[in-house]
Amino acid sequence: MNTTTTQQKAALRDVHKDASMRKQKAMMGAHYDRLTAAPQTGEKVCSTFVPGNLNELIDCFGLVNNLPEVNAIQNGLRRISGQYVLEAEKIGHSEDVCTYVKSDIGMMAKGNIAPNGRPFPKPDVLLLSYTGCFTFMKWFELLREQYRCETIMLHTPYLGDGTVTPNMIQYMVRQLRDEVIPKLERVSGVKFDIDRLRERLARSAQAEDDLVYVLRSARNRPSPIDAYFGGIYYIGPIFGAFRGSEDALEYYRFLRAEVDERIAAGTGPVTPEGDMGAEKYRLVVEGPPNYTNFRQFWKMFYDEGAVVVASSYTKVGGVYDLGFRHDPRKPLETLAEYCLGVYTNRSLPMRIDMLSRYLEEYQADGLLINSIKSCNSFSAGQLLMMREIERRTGKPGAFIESDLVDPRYFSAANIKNRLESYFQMIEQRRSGAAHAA
Amino acid sequence: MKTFVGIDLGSTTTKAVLLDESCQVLGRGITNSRSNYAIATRIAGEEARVDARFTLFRRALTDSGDFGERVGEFLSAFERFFRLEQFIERLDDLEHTCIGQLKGGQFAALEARLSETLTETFIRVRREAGELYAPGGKRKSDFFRDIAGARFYAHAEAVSRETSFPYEVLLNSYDKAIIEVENRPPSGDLDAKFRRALARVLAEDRIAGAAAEWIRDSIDASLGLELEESYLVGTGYGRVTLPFSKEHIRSEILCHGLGAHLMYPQTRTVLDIGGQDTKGIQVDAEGLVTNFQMNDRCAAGCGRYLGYIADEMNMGLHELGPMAMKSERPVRINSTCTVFAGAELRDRLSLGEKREDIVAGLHRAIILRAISIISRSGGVTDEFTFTGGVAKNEAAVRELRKVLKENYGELTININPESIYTGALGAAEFARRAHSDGARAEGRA
Amino acid sequence: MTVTAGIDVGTGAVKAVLLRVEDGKVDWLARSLWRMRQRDPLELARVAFDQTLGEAGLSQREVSYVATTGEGESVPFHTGHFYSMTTHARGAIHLEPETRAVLDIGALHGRAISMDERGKVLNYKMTSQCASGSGQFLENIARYLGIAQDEIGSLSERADNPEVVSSICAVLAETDVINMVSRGISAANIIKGIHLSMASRLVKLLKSIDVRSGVVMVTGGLALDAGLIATLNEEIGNMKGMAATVRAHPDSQFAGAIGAALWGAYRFDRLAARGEMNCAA
Amino acid sequence: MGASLSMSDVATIIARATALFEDLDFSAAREWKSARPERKVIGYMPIYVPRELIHAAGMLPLGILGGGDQLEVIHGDAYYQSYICRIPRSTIDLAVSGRLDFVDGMLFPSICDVIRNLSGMWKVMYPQVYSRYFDVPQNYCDAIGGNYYVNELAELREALGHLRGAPITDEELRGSIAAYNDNRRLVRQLYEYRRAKPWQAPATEVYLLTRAGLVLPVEQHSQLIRDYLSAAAAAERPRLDNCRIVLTGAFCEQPPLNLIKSLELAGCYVVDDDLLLVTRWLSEDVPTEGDALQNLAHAFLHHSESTAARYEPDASEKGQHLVRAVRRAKAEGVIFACPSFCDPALLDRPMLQRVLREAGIPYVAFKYSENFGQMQPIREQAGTFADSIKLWSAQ
Ligand SMILES: Nc1ncnc2c1ncn2[C@@H]1O[C@H](COP(=O)(O)OP(=O)(O)O)[C@@H](O)[C@H]1O
Ligand SMILES: Nc1ncnc2c1ncn2[C@@H]1O[C@H](COP(=O)(O)OP(=O)(O)O)[C@@H](O)[C@H]1O
Ligand code: SF4
Ligand code: SF4
Ligand code: SF4
Repeated sequence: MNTTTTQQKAALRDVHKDASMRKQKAMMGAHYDRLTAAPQTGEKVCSTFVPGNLNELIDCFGLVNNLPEVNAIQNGLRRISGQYVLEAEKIGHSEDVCTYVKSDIGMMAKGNIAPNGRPFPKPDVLLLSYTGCFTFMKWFELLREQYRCETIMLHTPYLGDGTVTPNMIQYMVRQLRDEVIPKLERVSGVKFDIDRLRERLARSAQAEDDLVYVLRSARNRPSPIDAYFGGIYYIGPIFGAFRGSEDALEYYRFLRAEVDERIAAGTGPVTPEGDMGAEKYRLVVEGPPNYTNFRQFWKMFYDEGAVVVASSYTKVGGVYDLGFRHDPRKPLETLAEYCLGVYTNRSLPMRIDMLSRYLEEYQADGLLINSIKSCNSFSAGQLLMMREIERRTGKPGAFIESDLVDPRYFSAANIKNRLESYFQMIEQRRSGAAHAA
Repeated sequence: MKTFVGIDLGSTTTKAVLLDESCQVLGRGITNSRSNYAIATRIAGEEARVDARFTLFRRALTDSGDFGERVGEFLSAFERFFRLEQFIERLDDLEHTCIGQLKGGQFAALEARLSETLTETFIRVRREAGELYAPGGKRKSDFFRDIAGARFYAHAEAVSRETSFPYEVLLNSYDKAIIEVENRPPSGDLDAKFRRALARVLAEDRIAGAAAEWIRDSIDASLGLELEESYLVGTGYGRVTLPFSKEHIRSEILCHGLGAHLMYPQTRTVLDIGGQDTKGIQVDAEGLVTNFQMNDRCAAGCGRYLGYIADEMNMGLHELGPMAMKSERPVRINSTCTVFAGAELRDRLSLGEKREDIVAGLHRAIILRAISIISRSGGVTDEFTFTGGVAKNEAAVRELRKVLKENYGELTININPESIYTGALGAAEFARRAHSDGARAEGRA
Repeated sequence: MTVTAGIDVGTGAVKAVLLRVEDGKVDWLARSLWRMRQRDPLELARVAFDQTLGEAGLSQREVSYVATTGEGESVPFHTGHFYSMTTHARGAIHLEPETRAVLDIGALHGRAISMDERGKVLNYKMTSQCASGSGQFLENIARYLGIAQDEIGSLSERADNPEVVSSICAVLAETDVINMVSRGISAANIIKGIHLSMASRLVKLLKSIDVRSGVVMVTGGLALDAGLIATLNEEIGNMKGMAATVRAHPDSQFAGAIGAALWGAYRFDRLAARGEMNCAA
Repeated sequence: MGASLSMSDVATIIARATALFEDLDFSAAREWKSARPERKVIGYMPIYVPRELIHAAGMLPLGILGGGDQLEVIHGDAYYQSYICRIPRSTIDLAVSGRLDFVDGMLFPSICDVIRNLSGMWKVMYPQVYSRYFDVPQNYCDAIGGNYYVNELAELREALGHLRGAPITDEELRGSIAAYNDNRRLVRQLYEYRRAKPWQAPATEVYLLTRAGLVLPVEQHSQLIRDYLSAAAAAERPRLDNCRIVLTGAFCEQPPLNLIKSLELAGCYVVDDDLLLVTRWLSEDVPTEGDALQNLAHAFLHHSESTAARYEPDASEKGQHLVRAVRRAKAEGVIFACPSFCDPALLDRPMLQRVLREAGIPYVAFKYSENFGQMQPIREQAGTFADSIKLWSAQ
């Protein structure tokens, strides 16, 4: 290592970066192609959600996983969600409700076109893995009305008291065994094979190890990753249609190597405008991002030297950094535990604990909450969370408001105003502390 | 001498504060905000420098024990004469602008008669200018627009009745001219105006001989002091379009927090209700902002709300508070949408509710809305400071005190007569600190 | 033969009409309009009604049905009350039989109503609580600009480069306007800008209740604003898939009162037929 | 808990119910509690909790439904953004302002993410008060969801027993089930009476009476309804030329009383509604014989009301409960009145509207919040709806 020149190092880094990015892009592209080709290939399609995504199980039956939330994100990033939301409102949906749903409904009304330009196939089954959000239930009732296809409810009890009880596990395992699996068998025509499931779960666990390694790398100073804006890319494969696949294994291996490079080189995260400048502020972020103005939003951070070292959004499809791994030895129990443990299924006190811990462990300067208008599951109670975390850690919190995929609720001037004040406040506190010292 | 300037470009008014090196306020200036922020900044700055002169005069005159007791009285007379000078000057400007407009343009047809009527109106306004600035004279506001406007309207109505010239046309002509005049910074030689005013006050007070000589010298010496603008910081609603570079800009939240801290070092919660926004700010013992919240995209319950109510009832803004104070049983009102305020008022009147009770209810509604913003910023902690234009309204203040007492117990509530300058004060202090940090950095380098 | 009265108690004005209905033929006997100007609406309703009676030379006993609409539910001498969307739809059809939709633009709310050829309301929608783009807003700005109400229309038509008001909130929009004035934007261009933003909102409202073609009648006080009507038509012209024509009628402001009177006549006949009503109120 | 003295005229009964409704300090519940040292009060939010268990522990179940339009919300906004409905913020305000300081426990039913998260907030803010998110199964199979629910009930039963210091006996539980069976029967009777003669039982009165059931001991409430039913029958009231509508969407945050009043003023008789569902959630008597928890679970799975917070496993059944309600009440239309920002109600609405369209039932929709004051647009929309039914229905 000592002998490599800076140039070589840079080249190496580029190669590695390209490897993981290119890989993810190719994976996504191939997935959308497979999905939209389903009517021709005869493959069957299962729609489900990110939190509580039972990808390993779905894959066991040879079903193609379609995630409406991910489609909404794609439409947000491509700035077409706004018109879909309006379309849904025109059909009679209220202005007040979750815009993920409306983006999906609006997209259907406008031809249901996937990012590759071809129409999405009609799902053969809706797997209503009802985890962490009541809106999911209404969403799939609405889709069921459109598609008139089989709908399977998997009810995940909420961790209201902060613990997973045997009653919960038993309830979920029974649902899986007696309802979900038989129905999936019926829809797919494939017999359930528990060993196939075990195989996939084992691969999941390995990729999860690598993901956790990557997320934890933000403990370094400077942090080699941005655990929110960059983190959204890192979780893509594992939260989406790839958990348990060989592709995912490979992706996370690449990613891990790439991050190691950056740690060794002492460089910060890569932003859309290249390497980030000096790291001035380290933040923990709670809440989903805004997708319609993603670049602009991110820029407000890296322009000021702010890097996110930990975030809760990168835990919505599974919380792995607190120890949970998919366990091939108890396949159904592990799926139940996974669903029960996703971030949005955790009670407020659990979320407060987790974020407080992040603030300490990642040596962050403060907590930023991006409160999403659409999402009651995340947003209701965030103001209390902020105050409680401030009280516990003594670190300042800040609160901004936007929406996931509705551009009407992204007020750049307002957010910028708040962020600037917040950064100036952190700065002032530091110099105040320095003065006092 | 070194001075540090803070400019707060509000949605309705622009404020400037001038600080000296020891963080003492030298002067304050205010003007209406216009679309042209550069001009508003200049005018407010100019006003603050005028005000600073008076501070310097006071310092010069108090240095001598002889004059002692009478300094205050003398200076206020001095200032009145100076303001009168300024007023007359701007009135002349206004008249010229009004008449100047007549060339061609929309008034051409009426030109001759309009010109006569205008001249007559201005003669009458000028005639009573002295009274306006006499000791104890009642002026409707500090703004030329309002003072001149009120008198102009009154006289124009009389004149138009006498000459049966259409009143509307006179108003139109005024409305157009005032905007132009307002956008011109105070012109002419300030020093000359100070000296003219000084001559008048000396004459009136019958001060002559050595005493007069000494005063003249002291004033001259003060006028000789150059007010060097060492650093300027801008803040406020117009911040994004401010005519300053980035390092000269601070967020209005931080400025309000710091400004309130400077006025009342024990302040922990700050409420600011301006024309179009309401802010709730929490500060620590150093005046650093720890949390804040402000209204977003909706002007419900802000200062302008009172404006709508006043318009609806055909009253002056400053008359609303006193009317609400008469109420014993405020009506309960939930909606604070500024635009529906009038409808709500009419609705309630038609239900037979008393005017003062409704108006009092509306004041309470504003305060409740403000409290909800404060709540969102983290609640209320002793001491509490109320700033912004609405802090001038006694009924709003009464409701605020009531609500705070009912819900948070006894608190110290600070309301400063100069509270409208809170943001500018904070900005000026930031300027002072930036300057000394810069100097320190240079020293180290 | 039935003589009926329609009284429309609005937020800005009280309108009253007296009609004679015979075998589907309608004669207009009298009308009356009183601006509210902070007076008691119920008293004005009485005044307006009395004025129509006087004009027609009738006594109250000769009126079979007194129908109120608008905010007239508590007018003490009414026989029945109909809600304004019901009455505006009916009134508009009477004024112009081709009408299939109504835009009622009052001081605070805008309403879009679609109906069939008999005046049966099929669908309707009101602007939401937020008051931006209401008549009141236009009135405030006109007052600020020193423009008389009946000048608004012709002024708007003279605009050459309208300046669009973007704020969603009327208060914030007001600041925009003040800034425009000081930037030297002409009153015509400002007014037209406001017309444009109102029109865009109103046309969306029409679209949301699926009105795409046919005659749309503007009722209410703003029907008199020719500039707004023109702007509405431009806005529709610019919208894909919209082919409606917006019109106003010189008696548009009376549409509610007329509709009320006509429904009163209809209801009277039906109730009389059922024997539930045999004399005037 | 003896029954209260019976009251004979409608005005007196309604005055009592109104006083209970307007009392933001819950004086009646406070008095009940202070009468005996061992008494405890358990608060609960919409839509449903098994009140029988609380009652069996000798405690008073207290329905908490926000602050209505008379509460000045001072602290609540510190906890909620502007795009979240009102009920949790005014509920927090009730708590922060000390109005719930006598409540010994809180149950937060499974209705939506907002109430769910409120349960966690309670744990953070009031760690010394017993509180629980009361989850219910969305799986309606006895062996799966039923089994889960029985266990949940058992946990609650144990916790409540622990709270009072002695386990709840089967005997107590059976007694409570009987008391609530009686109460539900009476509430249903009240609704039936209104369906038959809506002019005799105005919507505001029925609402106030039902609402009293959320703060009174069940026996007293049952007596109150009995009294009302006989008092109402004794006095004939004028029948108006109104149309008949079913009100839906208001199952959680409560509309202001003025809104309900405005509907009637605008010419609508409310002949059925989904207000205060907890009082009639179980549509059949729960057997008092056999295993009480099994019985409650069975009733919950197979005989409970349908609402947006419940998953409808059968696609063809979606919305049919509303059609049945309309038919049963001979209603001429449906009014959707949903709280602003209420995801469950507002997301369900388009599906229900489709079902109504297919069934040829007219409807109209608007939103409200508990402190909403502008009734004129409501009257206008409801009134136009009533007009169109009145003018066109008989043709
Ligand atoms: N004398 C007064 N009485 C009552 N209200 C006043 C008075 N003076 C100003 N205000 C209110 O203050 C508001 C302007 O406050 P200000 O703090 O200057 O606002 P901004 O900073 O937004 O320009 C006005 O809208 C008005 O309602
Ligand atoms: N000639 C006119 N040109 C433009 N607007 C007008 C004119 N006459 C009345 N208006 C507007 O019409 C509104 C009142 O209309 P109206 O239908 O009577 O309202 P409402 O029924 O709510 O009382 C007012 O806002 C007023 O500004
Ligand atoms: S409410 Fe939140 S978690 Fe639920 S679907 Fe919407 S964005 Fe997703
Ligand atoms: S019109 Fe009223 S409710 Fe709408 S944004 Fe303005 S102040 Fe707010
Ligand atoms: S009103 Fe709706 S969103 Fe609000 S708590 Fe109730 S069910 Fe949830």
